[in-house]
Amino acid sequence: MVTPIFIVAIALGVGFSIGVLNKLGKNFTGGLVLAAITFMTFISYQWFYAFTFGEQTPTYVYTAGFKPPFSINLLMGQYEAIITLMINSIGLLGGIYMFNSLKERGSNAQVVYLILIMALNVIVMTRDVFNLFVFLEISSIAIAGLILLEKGTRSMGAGFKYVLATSIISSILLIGIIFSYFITGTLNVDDFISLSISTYKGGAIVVFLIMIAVILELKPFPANGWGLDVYEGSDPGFSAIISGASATASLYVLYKIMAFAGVEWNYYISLIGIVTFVGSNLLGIKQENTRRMLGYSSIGQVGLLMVILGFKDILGENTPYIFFGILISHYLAKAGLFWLSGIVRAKGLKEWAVIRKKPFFLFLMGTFIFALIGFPPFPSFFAKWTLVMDLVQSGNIVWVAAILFGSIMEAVYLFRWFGYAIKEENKHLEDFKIEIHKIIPVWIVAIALYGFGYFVSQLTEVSSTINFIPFAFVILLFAIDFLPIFVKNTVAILGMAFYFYTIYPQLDNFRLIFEVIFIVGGILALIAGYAYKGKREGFYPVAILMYAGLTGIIEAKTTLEFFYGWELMTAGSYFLIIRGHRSMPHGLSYMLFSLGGAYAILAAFGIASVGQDSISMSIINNIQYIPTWAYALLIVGFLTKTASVGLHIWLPGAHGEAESDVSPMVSAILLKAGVFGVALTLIGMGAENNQYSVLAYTLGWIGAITALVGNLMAVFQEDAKRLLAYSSIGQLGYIVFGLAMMTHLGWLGGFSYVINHFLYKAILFLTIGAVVLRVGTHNMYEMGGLIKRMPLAFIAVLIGIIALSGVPPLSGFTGKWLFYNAVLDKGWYLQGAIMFFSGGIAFLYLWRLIHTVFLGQLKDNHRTVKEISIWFLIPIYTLIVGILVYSAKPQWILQPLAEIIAPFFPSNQLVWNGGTAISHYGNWAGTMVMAIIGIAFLAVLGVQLISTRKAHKVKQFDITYAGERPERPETTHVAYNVFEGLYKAMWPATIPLVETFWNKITNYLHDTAGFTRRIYSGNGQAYMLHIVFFILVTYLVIIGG
Amino acid sequence: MEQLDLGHISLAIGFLLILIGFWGLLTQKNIIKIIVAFTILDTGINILIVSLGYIVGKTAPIVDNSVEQLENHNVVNSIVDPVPQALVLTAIVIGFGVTALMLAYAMKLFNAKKTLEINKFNDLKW
Amino acid sequence: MSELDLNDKVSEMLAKSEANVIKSEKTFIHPEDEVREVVAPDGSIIKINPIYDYFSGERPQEEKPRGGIVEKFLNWARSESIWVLGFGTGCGSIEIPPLVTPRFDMFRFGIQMRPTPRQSNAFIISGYLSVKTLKRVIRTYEQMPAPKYVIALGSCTINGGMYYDSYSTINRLDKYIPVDVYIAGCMPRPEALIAGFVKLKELIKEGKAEKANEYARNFDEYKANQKKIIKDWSMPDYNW
Amino acid sequence: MLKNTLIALVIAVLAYMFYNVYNTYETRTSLSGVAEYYATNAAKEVGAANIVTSIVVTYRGFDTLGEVTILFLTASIISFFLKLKEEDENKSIKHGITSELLITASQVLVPIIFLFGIYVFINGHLTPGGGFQGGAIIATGVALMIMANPNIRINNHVIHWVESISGVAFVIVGLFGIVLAGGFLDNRISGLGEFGTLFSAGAIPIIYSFIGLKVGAEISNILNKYQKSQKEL
Amino acid sequence: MNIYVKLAYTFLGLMIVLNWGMLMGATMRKIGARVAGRHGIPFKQPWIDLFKNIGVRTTITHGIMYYIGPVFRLTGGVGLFLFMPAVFSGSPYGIWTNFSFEGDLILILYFQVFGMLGMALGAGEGGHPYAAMGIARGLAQHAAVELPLTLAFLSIAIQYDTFSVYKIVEAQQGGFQNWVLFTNPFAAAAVILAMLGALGHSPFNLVKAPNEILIGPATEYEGSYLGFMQSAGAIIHVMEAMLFMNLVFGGATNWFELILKTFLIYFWSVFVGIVFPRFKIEQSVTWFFKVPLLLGVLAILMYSF
Repeated sequence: MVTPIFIVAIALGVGFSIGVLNKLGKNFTGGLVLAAITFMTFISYQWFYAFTFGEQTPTYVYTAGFKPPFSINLLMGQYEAIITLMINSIGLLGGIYMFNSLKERGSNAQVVYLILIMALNVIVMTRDVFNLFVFLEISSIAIAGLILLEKGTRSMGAGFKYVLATSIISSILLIGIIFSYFITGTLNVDDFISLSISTYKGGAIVVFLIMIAVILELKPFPANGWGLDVYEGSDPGFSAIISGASATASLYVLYKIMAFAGVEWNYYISLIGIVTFVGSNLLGIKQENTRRMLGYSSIGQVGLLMVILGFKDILGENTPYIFFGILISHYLAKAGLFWLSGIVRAKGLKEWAVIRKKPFFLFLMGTFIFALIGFPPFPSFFAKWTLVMDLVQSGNIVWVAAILFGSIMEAVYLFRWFGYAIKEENKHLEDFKIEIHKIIPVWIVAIALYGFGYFVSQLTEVSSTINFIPFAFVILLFAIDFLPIFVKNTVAILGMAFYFYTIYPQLDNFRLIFEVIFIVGGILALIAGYAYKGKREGFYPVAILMYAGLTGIIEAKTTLEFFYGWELMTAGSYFLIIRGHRSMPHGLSYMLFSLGGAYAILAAFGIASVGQDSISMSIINNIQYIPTWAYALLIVGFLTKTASVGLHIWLPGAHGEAESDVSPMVSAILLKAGVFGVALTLIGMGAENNQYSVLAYTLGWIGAITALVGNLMAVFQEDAKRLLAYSSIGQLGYIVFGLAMMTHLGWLGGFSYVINHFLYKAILFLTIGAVVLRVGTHNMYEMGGLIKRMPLAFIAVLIGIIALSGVPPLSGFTGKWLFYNAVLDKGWYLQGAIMFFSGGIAFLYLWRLIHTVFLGQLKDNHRTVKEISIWFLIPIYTLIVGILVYSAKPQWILQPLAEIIAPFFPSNQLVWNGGTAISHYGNWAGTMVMAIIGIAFLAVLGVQLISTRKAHKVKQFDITYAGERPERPETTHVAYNVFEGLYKAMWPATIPLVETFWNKITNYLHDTAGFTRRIYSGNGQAYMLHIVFFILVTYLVIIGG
Repeated sequence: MEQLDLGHISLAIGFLLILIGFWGLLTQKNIIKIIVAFTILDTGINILIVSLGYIVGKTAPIVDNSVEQLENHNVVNSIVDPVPQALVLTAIVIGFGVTALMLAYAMKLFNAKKTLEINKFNDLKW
Repeated sequence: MSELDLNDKVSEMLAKSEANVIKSEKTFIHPEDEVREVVAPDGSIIKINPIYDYFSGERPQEEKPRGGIVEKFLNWARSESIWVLGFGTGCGSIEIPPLVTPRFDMFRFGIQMRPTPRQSNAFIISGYLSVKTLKRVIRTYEQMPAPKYVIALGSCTINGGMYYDSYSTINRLDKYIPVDVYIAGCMPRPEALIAGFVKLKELIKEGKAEKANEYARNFDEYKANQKKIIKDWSMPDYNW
Repeated sequence: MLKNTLIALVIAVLAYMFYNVYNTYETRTSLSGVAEYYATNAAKEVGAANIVTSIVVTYRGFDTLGEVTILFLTASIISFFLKLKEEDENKSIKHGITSELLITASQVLVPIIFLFGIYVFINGHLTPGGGFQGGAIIATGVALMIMANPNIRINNHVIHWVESISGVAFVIVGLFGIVLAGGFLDNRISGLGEFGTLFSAGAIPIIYSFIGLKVGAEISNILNKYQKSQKEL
Repeated sequence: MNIYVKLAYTFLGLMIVLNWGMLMGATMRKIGARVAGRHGIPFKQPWIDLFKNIGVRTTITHGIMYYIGPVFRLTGGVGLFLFMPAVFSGSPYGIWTNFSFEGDLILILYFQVFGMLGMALGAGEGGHPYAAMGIARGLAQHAAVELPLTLAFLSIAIQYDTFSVYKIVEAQQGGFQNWVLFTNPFAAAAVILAMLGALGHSPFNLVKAPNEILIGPATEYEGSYLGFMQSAGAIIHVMEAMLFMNLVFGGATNWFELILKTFLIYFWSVFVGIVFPRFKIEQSVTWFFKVPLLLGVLAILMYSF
């Protein structure tokens, strides 16, 4: 074992000698510095190894051969080993990354860098407060110097502000240290702990001074303008070091100081942390400059880590797990992002579109951003999960709310940035150059993120149950992404089919319905993918990622697995949606609503786990602590996915702008995940439990209003896919309404709708999507008359809309019939009438859809379009067969459904007599009705065939036109603003109140951020004032007058 | 403040200097004046450190004749606290380093914008 | 775009369009009837010939009466259910509205007005017919389903009447479309119109009102006459 | 105005806070804690007459290493921060002749100052003073040289060599402590010698000499850089 | 009952309804003419028109959907009849109850749309702008009419605790005091007003709107198609009236009662139509959202609490 003192010795030895050795050239000195850091890394690694895999006990290193407190001693314990390893490795990677920029500044800069890393190590290890001060100063001075790696006035200004700020902070620290010596007679941390310094006279204020200085080093909001300037102004490679190494070391110092500061400080540290986390993330949404934005994010993350430290007594033995989970994600991802920003060299967020020219960098960027937000499989996901669980269980729900709010704010700007990178125009941007030594570190941290994700998931008993097989399949697809589409599609389909085959026996019937919709539906939608040409890069991994998530939530046995699947699905669907042409803003709002929903679910799971031994999914059946709120949170979370009114504004754009075969995936399939969640929640609430009737009643109204709003908005759309998207909102409203009734009939209706909606919405989206691929536009008024060119597509849409509208004899009527029986049974008459009315409105948009696309006048440029691709027709007609079977023999599906529902809602409200369904209120014989209508239709058709056997086929302008003739198809096709009259009558109902509401909120947040960030005036003196002000306010709050 | 001894006085002076330093840091627009304010602040802190080591009527912590001339030849009872004196040495050097760095910055900043007004260097903000 | 560029662009476009127009001094082609090139969604360029692509233009066929009792019954039904197209072609159309008033009440004869030629079987050419209107009349007439009947109202339809030497009206209607019943006078009163209807009903009942077949039989002749007088034809030979 | 009021308020509250700190002070009458230990044992453990020196160099030698590092860092940062391009260095502005008095005085005083500085750091373990003080005194001499002759070209190489060698030597002596004595920077690598003489206190005089040389070199370096970059204006 | 006998009776009933529908149409026109002081058409006119239309020699077709549009329409009418109990005879499987035992009120309400939708598609393929305009208006108005109508129907269904039309008729037997008209006046009032929209006479005839958009969806149809649509129209008019009769006016125990009641119901809409001019679509829609909707909501609220 090499004693850690060699970290210091090597660094200083090399550093001091470079003044002579620099004659040998800058490359040599640079290499020497890297070698020194490598050796330092090795030292901390071997300690880390010994602690993790061996029986190593914490070891003190005494300098000068005297026992502390008489000399300065260093401690190498497990945490020190980890932290120094982190600092040294990031120092090594950063050194590689900055090799050239350091070299350019000469050997002096290289030395300063080396000494910075060394100083950070000592800060972590030292047990002497004055020594801590000395090395903090070393690191401050080194940072102030290295800021200058970036040339120009901006970095000089930033550096000077940094020097001023740190000099104030260190003055306060020094006053605190000297007084601490004065009152205790020692400078050793361990002595402070054993003497419990805060009990001395004046101990409180001394601790305050030390504490506040250390906290200020962590750049708490709002006294952090200088820190932001440093992040923005310095070399991005160096920003990564500040964020990864310096902040990490400072956090550890805080941890060290907290040992003697007394427990009352924990609360204040958390408070400052949360204010920092929320505040800086809120201000982050206003940023247009990447590095400054990343700075805000870094500061925010450190705030979150402070919260965790503050809660360490409550979190107990989970603290290291949570702390390091979030720290490592932040440390790696933020370093990666800063380095990327150095490679890409784009200042404004929109300029990041250039990264798309090298797609692999986009992947790296996505990895880092998802790791920062806390998506699986990254460590932060597990850490955040545990954090929320533990905080909720200890009753700190307000804290959880604040943390989740801050996280959403962070997601806002990170995903907006990511969206720009993916979608913004990049033709005019100059491609960026790649230097190999800059890529390697980025690579390494990305791989490390995935590695740590797996490692962290295996650390606890609960998270190790997560099924990584689907995710491994995603990785596989990613690996073969260079292959042509045919191969990848086949692999994807076979993989899904095989997976379905293997897990099929494990599922109960209730889950099986959804699994069939997810997987079989997914396979059908994937078949349509054969129609695409080329490689379609990146499509298959993300599609399978979504399906992996979907199957994850079905299989989930614990709430963690469920949430894991939920987040995977969100990520996958986000990427799918964002692939569309104009889908960037919609992708963003989808992500934000999804995250909001996911956090609501997370909080609810936390509440549910209070007082329970396990985190098995069954705990939501028996929530003990504020159950109504928990269920409300769960429902709100799931309703974001079902796009119920109020939470629906993301859907039309997201579904409407997605690719042709993606729309059915996200509409027909993905939305059912929300339904699955709502169903689980309602089962959890239980049918007989009257205490939740208000919740169910509200949910019922939400469903009804959603149905109305969705359908009404669909009527006034000009874009075919948006029309279908709004229609999906409406249909999901029906489902939610049905489930909310919490009766046998209601659930049967709801489930019948689930299946139906899957069938016909998949048909409609696939067909319209295929048509859009052929005609190259979404706008219905630009189509028309396509029945002549695409009869098969027409038939598909015809069947789809008949089924959707609920007109007998097709299957849609099943759901309607069940609904009205359920409505009468439950007594929700007004809601029922609204549902019926929205059903009536559905006819309007359905007719419009089929009329303006397929009927009317064929346009000039569509005269030669071909029938939609066979690869679309195969799944479409498979689904049509499904609809026909369901229509002809509804009992085949409804009877098993009734059996599935019976355990939860056990009343025999529906009796089957052969093919006739008999309820208390009426009866309906699906097969017979179909037969009667069929026979009548054929009879009438026969008569007509005889009487018009000699009909002349005419062309599209052969119409009576008041003695004139049509001149152009465009002027003859009635398609634009068809329902103008209805609009004049009903416009008050189409005012986008919800959108206005969310816009107002967004604007309010933006205005708040815009106003608040003006405190960062850029004036170094103002920053000093902030710091002093912060000190004083904290002083008055904590110590008091 | 029942007994106004040397320790108290120097301590008060130290704090006074610190306050003056803070006042200068927060009010002076000229970077050089800010640096001067910082050195005043620094000096104040150094005075604090030294005065905290002061023990009434004791001599410097060097074991030589002056100590041996004291009554009971006991080093412990005859010297002031040596630790703050060691610390102040470090503090002074650190203060020197920071001041030097600040001055270098001041030179470069003046070169860049030909001004020493601190509020002119607000390229980075918000 | 600067003004200079715009000018260049416009002149370039003009040159292009001139090149595309098939120069012809005799016939005027409506812009909407020119062969045009459009870009299909897949990027290929397709040619559209509107008259050919958008209209059927098929020649009318003679639809021989079946004869026998069925035909007699149908003829009776046709005669009792004359649906008149509401198309006032000239000054005589003012004489039609009185027919629906209580004084004349044509409904009792089974005569009704229909707004669309598809559902009408009688066409009243009410007075003088300008060449412009003739074009519309021909189109409308051809769009009516057979059997169809034409009642020519007033002298102008017989020989041009007081407009016999007008540059813009036709003189003899039956050069252009076959006429079943002429009602002379300038203008004939509604009573005369009703008398004409009664005459038409007689003709139908006797099976003599087969002018639609005559039109089909002598189609080329009628077309030649029509095209001689109508310069801007801009429609297919037969409007279905 | 608002800002001034605010600052006045801030200063007032700051004063209040410091007043509370000040109140914790009680006049001390005896040593306590570690100081007592040092007073009792420093002389025999370390062998230096100057207890402060024994603390600075040995007991808290690690801090001293940090101090040296800070000076070194500052010098390094300033040298790359104020680095001149090659051509600028050649285009240096000629300063006018300074006062005769200064020139003469420097010729007389500089060697004495240097000598005095060396004396101070060599006797650091016996008398007040030490490496830092000595180094600072040497740097004063350099400052005097520069003031007397602004056009002087101080040999960078010499400074760098002195700086590097003394720095590395300091670290190596420290490392000897691990091998030969109780730990890093332990001065007892050789015999402590006779208390109160020049060759006593083990490695302290050696270390302090290196520190003195290094500090002197570094401060001189900083002064030199300032002087040179001044020409840039 | 033997299925063939049942079919025979059903067909007979259909013929009665068809002919009664045509006669009723003629009668209404006659009444309109008499109000205007004219003699009006002969009673036989609808049949003559039908034969003439079938006897048209040339027909056109715009395509398959255009071709089967009228078939949908007629099937819609016939289907409505099939699922509607016509004459109450004390048993759900009686002679004139057709196949109403296979479904209930909800089936009828949704099946109404079947013909409408088919017709809309057929007319759409015709490519005529006026057809599309007519349909758009029709659908908008239909949606508006549905709301008060549904509220009223739901109220009636709640009142009798059933969706079965037969059972609702059964419950109203035994004197006019048992009719919904008197037992559930709000629902009845809502139906009576909303009915105007459902029957589609002036002022709610903007689907056809003769002389404005020609005759709407049927603009391109001729000959046999028109004949089919006429027949379907006749049947559907009777069926609409019959639905309201069954739900609100106590149903019918014999054909005479059926004819009388449907006549009166139909006459109500004609009566209003003769007096009022045509609404614009937005006027029509808002009209249904005022008094009829209020009445419908009242009818529901009566049973909600």
